[in-house]
Amino acid sequence: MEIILDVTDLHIEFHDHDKPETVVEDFDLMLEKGEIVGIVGESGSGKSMSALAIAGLLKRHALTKNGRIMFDGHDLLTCDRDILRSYQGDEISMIFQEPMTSLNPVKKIGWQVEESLRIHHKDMDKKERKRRAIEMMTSVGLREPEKVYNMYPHELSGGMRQRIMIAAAMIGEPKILIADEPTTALDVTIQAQIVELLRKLNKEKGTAIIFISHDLSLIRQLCQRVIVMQAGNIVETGKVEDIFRAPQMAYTRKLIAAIPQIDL
Amino acid sequence: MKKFLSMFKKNKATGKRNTYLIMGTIITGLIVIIVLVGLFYTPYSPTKMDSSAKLQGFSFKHIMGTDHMGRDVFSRVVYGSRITLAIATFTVLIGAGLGTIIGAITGYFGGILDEFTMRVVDAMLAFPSILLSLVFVSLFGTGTYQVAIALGISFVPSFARIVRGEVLRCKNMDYVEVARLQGVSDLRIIFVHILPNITGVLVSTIMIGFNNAVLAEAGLSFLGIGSQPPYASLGNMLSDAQSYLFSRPSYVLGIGATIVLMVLGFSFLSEGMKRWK
Amino acid sequence: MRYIMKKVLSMALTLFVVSICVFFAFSLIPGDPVTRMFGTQATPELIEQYRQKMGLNDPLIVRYFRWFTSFIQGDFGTSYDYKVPVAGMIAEKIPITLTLAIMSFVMMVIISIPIGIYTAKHENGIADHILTVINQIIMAIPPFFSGIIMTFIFGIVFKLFKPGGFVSYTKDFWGFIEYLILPAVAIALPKAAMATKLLRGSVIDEAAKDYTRTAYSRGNTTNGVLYLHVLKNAMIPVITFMGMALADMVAGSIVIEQVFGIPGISRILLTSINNRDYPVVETIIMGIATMVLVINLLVDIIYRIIDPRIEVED
Amino acid sequence: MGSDKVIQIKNLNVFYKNHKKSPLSKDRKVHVLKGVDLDVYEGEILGLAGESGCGKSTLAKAIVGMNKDFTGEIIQKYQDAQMVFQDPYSSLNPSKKIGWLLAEPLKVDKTKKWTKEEIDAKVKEIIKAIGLTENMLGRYPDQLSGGQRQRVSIGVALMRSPKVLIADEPVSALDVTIQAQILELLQNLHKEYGITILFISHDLRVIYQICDHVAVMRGGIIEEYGAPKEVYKNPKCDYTKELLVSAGIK
Repeated sequence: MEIILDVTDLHIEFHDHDKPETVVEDFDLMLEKGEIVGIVGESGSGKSMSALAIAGLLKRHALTKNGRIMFDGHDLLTCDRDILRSYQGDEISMIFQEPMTSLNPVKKIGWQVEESLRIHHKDMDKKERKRRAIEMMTSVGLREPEKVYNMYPHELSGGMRQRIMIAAAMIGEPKILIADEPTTALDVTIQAQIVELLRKLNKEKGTAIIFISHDLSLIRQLCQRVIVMQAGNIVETGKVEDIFRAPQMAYTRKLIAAIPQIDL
Repeated sequence: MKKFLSMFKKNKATGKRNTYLIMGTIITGLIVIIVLVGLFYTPYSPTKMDSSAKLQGFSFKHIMGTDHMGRDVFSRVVYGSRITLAIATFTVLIGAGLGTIIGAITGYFGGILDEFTMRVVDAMLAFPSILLSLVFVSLFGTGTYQVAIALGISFVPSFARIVRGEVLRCKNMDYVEVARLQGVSDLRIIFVHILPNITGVLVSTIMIGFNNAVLAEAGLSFLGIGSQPPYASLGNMLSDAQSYLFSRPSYVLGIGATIVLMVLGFSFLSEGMKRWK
Repeated sequence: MRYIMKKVLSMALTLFVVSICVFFAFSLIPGDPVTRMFGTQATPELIEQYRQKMGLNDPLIVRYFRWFTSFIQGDFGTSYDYKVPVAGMIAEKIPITLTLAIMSFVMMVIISIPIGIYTAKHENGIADHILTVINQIIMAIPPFFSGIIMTFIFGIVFKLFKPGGFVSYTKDFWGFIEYLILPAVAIALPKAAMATKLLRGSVIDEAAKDYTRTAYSRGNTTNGVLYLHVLKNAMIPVITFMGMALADMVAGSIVIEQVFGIPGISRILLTSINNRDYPVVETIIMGIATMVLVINLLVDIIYRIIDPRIEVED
Repeated sequence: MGSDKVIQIKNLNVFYKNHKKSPLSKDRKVHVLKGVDLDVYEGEILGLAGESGCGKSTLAKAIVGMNKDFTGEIIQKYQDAQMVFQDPYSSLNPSKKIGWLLAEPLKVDKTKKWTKEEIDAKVKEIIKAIGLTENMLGRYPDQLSGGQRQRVSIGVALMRSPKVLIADEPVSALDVTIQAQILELLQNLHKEYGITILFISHDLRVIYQICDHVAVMRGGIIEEYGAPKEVYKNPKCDYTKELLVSAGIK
């Protein structure tokens, strides 16, 4: 298989305080085209930080980053800002935990869905952009996309907003979608729908997904491979089924044990 | 108090000092000390005229020079600062005292009383503060006490609004629900459970209150409203000094700088205290 | 449209309440207006005659409605001191005060928005630190003091304008505007400093919100995020402040008119307050109240345009 | 029957008034609970499952008397139900020390006058029961972790030894491993003090683990009730099925 993203020895350190604080240590990840990889861990495990680093969204001051994030022949950690930006939203997209706050409250939905096209495909005309936006909004399962196009975020429910986020992230048909706890803030039934949607988009468009969650059972439903993190370190990595069947490390066992077992 | 003192130390996490708080304390402290000393001693009597020494510039004898009647400007400034500070203190006491009680009670209980009070408060807040005090002054009269009361009342709405907002924020926290479930009385919830959580905001608001009160008092007395000559307050003196801008420009400086320093001290204190937890 | 109607209605209601407060407050003050008019010459017969004539013996409510109806018809009563209609007294003064306030407002907007954005963008840079300290100091300088200093520097040292040389707009419009520049600066400076501080803080707050991260994730440049996403959100609290500042500037010009010898409404207001010439005071207060409410209405409408969430909350 | 029911809810209806913002707009009433019938038996853990907005928190608030605006009947054997909330960060007063927070329920107790020694003894008993040490008493809430805070919240609720405890999503805001510890604590306290617990959660797995009965709510109505094992095996209504499938249980 083709490797599209290769992260090696990623090391992130914060300098907000007198003492530097290591939040991610020796993080490695090889992402194959079209696969879904899960990163699981509790709060403070460094899973979100790693994801933000890959997406190029960690703020540039008050922290140091070491290692390499190779994508398309460039190291995203050291490359020119313009090169990084040309990938963001076009080749690498991201969706976040809080659909309520991740959309700009004073901009129309359509404007936000189209944003990546406006930035990366400057020659595309307005009509075509709208056509694509409507198409994308339909394929993330929004009914009445024409109507939603002219609405504002506060008029939508949490589940619908997360669909909008996904539509906006997928509109440029990216190679990689990074999903940072995209269902944590949602109800279980909505959560299941979003997971189903991600699986569908992965299949149809061949987008590779990095799925970050604290919920191992959710990872089990969606991912092929999983990386278990604790306190900034990778504890264990491997195929999801292997890890559930025969966890190697004590921490992984503890995580699995924490899921209430149901024997019907 | 312990918390207050601890704010002067370096912040352990960031290694920074609270510069605003330190500067504010120094400036305000200095002014307060000079005013307090002025209760017992000033270099000259603030009302003693000396026709041989009219409109003199800065010198060691008269550090802020003399005015058009040959009075020592520094001594007069010390005296005027006392009046300004006294009125400001009175104003803030009325404003913060009534404002906190009104804001806490309406915010906590809500309902029609709250809606009505807030309509009145909003209407008053929409009015420019100097105009509001002018309205009250025209109702009560133009003396020192009247001005203090007028300013005090015009300060109530802003305190009430801020305290109400804070109380509303705390009221929706689960710990208030917990307290209610345990049968804690409403007054105990307001004063024992909620108020300690808003001291930071309150203290910072009080400092801003001093800042605004000094400005407002100086503005009113500049217009000739408030304490009357010969015991003039700072704004009044500045208005006098303006007439001599041609013959002795430095006359306005000592007085104006005192007002600016006084305001600056309080505004620095308020900035610094915003970091109070 | 329904939103605007609602706001206009609520504004009218507030104005009505304000008029009641003003009227009753001034009616309850001890002191009889007729005695006040004639001073020592007042005889009981004369007083009684005038009381009848002015309708002062009617119940308070009747007097209030008489006053209010004539007020909205543009009849503001007669000055006790000058024995002329109040309307005529203040008509020619209002444009002066209003021009001064609007000039100050424009200056505040022009100064504060670029500096606010710049300091927020370069948060914790050297320029930011210096400008923040300067800001803090400017906020502490009352307009009447900065006005005096400016009179000294530009009027006495550089002789760029003539202190006390006010020309009316009826005679020389540009000369009138020129004379108002320094007073307008004096009023605008502290407000501009406050607006700058508020905008800076607001931009920084908004920039820390989740949606800016989303905007970056789509490949926006820093400027793209700032101008396309953050600014509109950050302006929301600033607009409230600026609306209040405009109202404050009308009132603030009262003091500054004294400093620069501008014959606006301030002189009339102050003499009327000192002389207890209540019809004049009432009229000016009601006038300013109406203006404040109209400004609030405008702010509400601008709000509605910027922030789509408002409709739902109402 | 009857005597072993600690709470009987009969045809409970709750309306929420949408608070009007201006005198010109109309009041809107939202029907949140639509005729709920539910019995809570002495000594059991009853799970109340449902998604956000289904009315499960409203039901809890009506039981403890935080919302008195309802029609129908709530009969309680003991009038002492206490509540534990979801967010361990907002349910402890940040300006008070842990010791003060634990002592407060006794200081304001109207049924009994507690002496200082009695309060001290009870505080020490409870701090031990919730698995914390006495040196925590002098700390402020922000010096504690989320799990420790939730333990303190439970401790505060237990101070007056209530017979009924209502826990509103007590573990949803916590990490999974901490979640497991808090669930264990609740089970232990349940055994040790014999408290009846009404356990509200959106998580069907957690409910399965600790509850004797489960009631599934949706749109202000109880759709299904029974022992978790039975309900999960043979869900009668479609909604329960959908929930089970969504959670990956079926």
